[in-house]
Amino acid sequence: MISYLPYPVRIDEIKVETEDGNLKTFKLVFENETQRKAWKHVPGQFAMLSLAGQGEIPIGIASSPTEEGHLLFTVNRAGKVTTALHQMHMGERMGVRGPLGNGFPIDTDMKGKNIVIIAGGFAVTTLRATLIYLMEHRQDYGKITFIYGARTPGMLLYQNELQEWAKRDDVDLHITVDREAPGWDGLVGFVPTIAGQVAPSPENSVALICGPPIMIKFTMPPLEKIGWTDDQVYLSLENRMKCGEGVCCHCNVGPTLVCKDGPVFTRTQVRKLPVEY
Amino acid sequence: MSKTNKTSETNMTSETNETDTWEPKIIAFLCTWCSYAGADLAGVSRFQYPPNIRIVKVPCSGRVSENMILSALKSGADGILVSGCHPGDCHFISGNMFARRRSPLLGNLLEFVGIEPGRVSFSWVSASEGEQFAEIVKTVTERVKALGPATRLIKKIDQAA
Amino acid sequence: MPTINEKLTEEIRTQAKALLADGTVAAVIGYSRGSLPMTVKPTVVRASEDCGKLVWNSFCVLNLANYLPEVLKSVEPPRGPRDPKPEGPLAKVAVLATGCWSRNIVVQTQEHQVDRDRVVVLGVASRGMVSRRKVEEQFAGREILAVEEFDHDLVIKGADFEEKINRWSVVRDNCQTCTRPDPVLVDVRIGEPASERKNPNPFQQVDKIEEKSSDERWAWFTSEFSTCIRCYACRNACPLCYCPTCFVDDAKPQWVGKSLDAVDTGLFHLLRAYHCAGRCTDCGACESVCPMGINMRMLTKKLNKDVLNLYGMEAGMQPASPLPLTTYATDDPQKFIVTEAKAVKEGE
Amino acid sequence: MKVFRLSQTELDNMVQGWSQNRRVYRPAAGRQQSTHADCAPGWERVAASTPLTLPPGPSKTSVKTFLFPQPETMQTYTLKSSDPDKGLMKEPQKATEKQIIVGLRPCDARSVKLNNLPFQEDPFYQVNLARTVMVGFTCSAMCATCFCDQMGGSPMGTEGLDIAISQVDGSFIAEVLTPVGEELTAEIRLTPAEDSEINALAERRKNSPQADFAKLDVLKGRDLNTLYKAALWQTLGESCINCGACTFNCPTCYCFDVQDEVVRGQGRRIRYWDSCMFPLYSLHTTGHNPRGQKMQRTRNRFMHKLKYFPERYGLFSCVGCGRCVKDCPVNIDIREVMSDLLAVE
Repeated sequence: MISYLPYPVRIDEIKVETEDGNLKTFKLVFENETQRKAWKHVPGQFAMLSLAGQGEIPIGIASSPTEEGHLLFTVNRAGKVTTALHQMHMGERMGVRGPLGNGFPIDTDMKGKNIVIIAGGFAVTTLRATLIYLMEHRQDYGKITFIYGARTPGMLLYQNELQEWAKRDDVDLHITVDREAPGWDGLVGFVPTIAGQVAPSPENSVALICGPPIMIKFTMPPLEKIGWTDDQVYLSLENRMKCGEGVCCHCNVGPTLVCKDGPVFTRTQVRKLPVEY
Repeated sequence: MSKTNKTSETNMTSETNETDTWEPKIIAFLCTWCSYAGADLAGVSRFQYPPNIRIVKVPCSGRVSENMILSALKSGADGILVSGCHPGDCHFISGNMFARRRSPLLGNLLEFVGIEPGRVSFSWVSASEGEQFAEIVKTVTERVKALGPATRLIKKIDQAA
Repeated sequence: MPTINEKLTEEIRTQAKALLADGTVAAVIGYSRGSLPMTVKPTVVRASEDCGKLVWNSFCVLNLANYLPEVLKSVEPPRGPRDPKPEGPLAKVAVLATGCWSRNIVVQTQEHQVDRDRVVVLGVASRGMVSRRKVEEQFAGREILAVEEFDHDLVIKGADFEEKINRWSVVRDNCQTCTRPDPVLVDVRIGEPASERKNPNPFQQVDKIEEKSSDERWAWFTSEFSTCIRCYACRNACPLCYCPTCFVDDAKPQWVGKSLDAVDTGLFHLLRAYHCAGRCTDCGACESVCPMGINMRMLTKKLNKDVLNLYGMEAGMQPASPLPLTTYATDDPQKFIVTEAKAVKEGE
Repeated sequence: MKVFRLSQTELDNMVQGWSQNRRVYRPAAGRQQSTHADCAPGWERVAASTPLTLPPGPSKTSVKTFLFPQPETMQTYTLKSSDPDKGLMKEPQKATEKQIIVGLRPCDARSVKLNNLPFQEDPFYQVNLARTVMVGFTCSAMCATCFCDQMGGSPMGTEGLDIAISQVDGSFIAEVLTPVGEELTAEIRLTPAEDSEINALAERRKNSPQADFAKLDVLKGRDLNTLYKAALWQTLGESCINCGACTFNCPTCYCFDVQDEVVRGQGRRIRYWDSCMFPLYSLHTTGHNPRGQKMQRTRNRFMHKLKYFPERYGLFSCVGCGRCVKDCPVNIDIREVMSDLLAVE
């Protein structure tokens, strides 16, 4: 039986991620020990963040299952609930319901393959979870390529971690910003351009792409040119959601329910759907 | 300024009102240029007026929409007072004139569906009329007191259901 | 001998065909036959050969002005939200309009929702539209399978009955009290013009409620709106309701709750009616489309009465002057205004 | 299975007997003046001395209101700072009291089964389902707007009912179909029906319109994208005014929205009916709306009923009660939509 009751959690840490202050990462700890232990998720899944008096919002889980004891959510301030969430303080109570959705195929299709992760803007959250998971289980996967772009250096999420990952030699990291910026000596250019330059080999590989629709649209042609097929590419859809359990119908894209059948789909699956996302 | 004091806060949150200790809660939408300044002057000049009003500062009485008035009633206000500049004195030239035009339509409509006359009042108070502001608040408070606690159009939610 | 409505139907088809054929208009908004007795389908005809499906009868209760802004947009060349308006005149749309609908077009023009130059009004004098609900109530418990319409009678047919009833007796309340059946805008006249009807007191139903005590009025209000299912058919059928985001859909702040709470339902109807103040032409579409049979028109009618009595205005009758609530006079009534200490309300 | 014969008086007495110590609801007779606090529009609590006669066809509003109430409180909480439980979501006590619904038609009874497919794992629906007893009336004839037979039901069907009552020349035959139904009839002394009466009923059932899937099942095999791109949606969407009259009166429309309501520090999270006809239904916070046009929303409703739902659950999400046909302000007729869809090349 579904339970719509959120688990009570407390905000343990709030980190402002970007220079415009619109993105904050919330570290949530469970109030209840049994619930903490029972929580199991897969990178790519999402959860409903619940604020009493405000509502619930579906947000991708930014922490990897390997980071035990807490959950991370990076939230952009946009609507009613996220605005209220941004005004909350450390130690305050909120709720989490989940984990929901299918997540990336870390144990099936991705296992033993080279992984290419392409992220744009704040869609990087669940990919951060994935990357950390992959690094913790490094021997199970082949080469890892991580391409991540933001508008400006200040808009990059998880900057401390990016620096740490850059030091590792088992991850091929490409961080880019849209325009030249003072103090930035890394890559400059849009994600599709960088993806074209990096040109990851499609051989025994899987790509996970998350970002604004326009980025995904332009990232595909350079990949296709070097032989990537739709089956190898995983995308994460989003739609307005209410229940998150495949009941309320809000997130339907044709017969598919993003919350239950997704949010992760192969590009082949997405192509078959009507464009209602 | 008559901000919500301790007693009135408990009043706002208490579910039931004892009739003998009941004090009306009146939401006053005051225009920032005249009536709010008038209320300020009343305070500075120490004119006494009933502590039943809760002030919401608005840029102009013309800004006060029916949505605001009705959601105040829905949330349990016993009375509403909308106050702006005197006709002709509006900071935005004519905002209060539009407010005046709308006022009888909303007032009549509320009476038409059975809301007691006197729950919703409008007034003109200029920045120099501290005493008049105190008097108007007295009049409005007395009128709402005479009507008793509001029972209509108040949203209640059933916790048990 | 064809009935009046049959003749009008014929004329509508001919005129629509001519307008579409010579390219005067790109679309005609009218009605086609419904699938059930006493129903019609609002239809947009874009090709002259399709004009044969247009009909006119006593069951055209929905206000066609409701479709006008959208259809006007649909005949424009497609453009993005930031693209400039295309050069040159845009395609026109013809719309059938009776007295009240034409007044709605006037209001839409005043509110810049509709460009009058792009509208060809096919003006038809209304003989009063029949309330399907009134007929069904007369035949409660019996299923109506067909309704034949004559000039002054309706013949109601069921599996085992056939009865003739007077047409006017089942005409909608708003049509019965209407004084202006003839359109105020006519570009192409359909049928004969109608003269103004005499009605000493079009607000009789409102007066009846006003006479009640405050408690009785509250009882009336709560009971009348208790069966609302919040389907918003009244709002969506209204040509005045074109806000991109309605106040009920606002989340920040949420003015009105969305479930079937009596207070929320009441507030929705009060605010919806109030938003129509000075703009409502009493076309009765809201009431006609309500699946639950709520008489929400009483609220707008009351506002119409007040606007007329206080400001001497009727929606859509003064195309040149501003709408009642977008203007003011220096001597506007001060009924609810507390002017001084111990103030007594004016008029009490 | 027990079968009884009842006169009109016996039937009324039986129903009123139940109402002594249980909640019994029936379709409201005529236009309602008010609604009960525990009762949705279109239905009323059975009171003494109201004879049970039903007009032909389904009730004004559907039975879903008892299983999927509008609104349903999902959680309650307090926002008072003094309370240590501030912001803690609690599940409300679920009502377990039996409710008896008298006078629903076979189409509505079928809708309960259909809704149970998406709500299979839904705690609220399941609790309500478990406490609801359905005493249905079979239809002697089909209305002009009825098409239950095309959707896989039949006017004399008993699927989903606890007790099925059929009118047979002036008296009633009650078929007790479930243990719950037996429990209800056990407390009253009833006359068992004669074999001849049972046979006559069976004969009538045999001769009544039977579920016929053949025509519509063709739709299941059709390509989704072809149907999705059909030209008919444009015409349909143009006349649709995007109200929720069809969805709210539809027994098988089950979408819901979730909202928080707070009054003076006490809050609750409720779910209530939503309609895919409303622009807000699919609107993203960014302002992007995947179904921003009227036509897309109209299409979604019919595609959901006739294509998406069957793809997921194998059955059409429609019972053919005809309420949407009757209530649509602009006369959009799902039967016409279905035949137009079948004709799509």
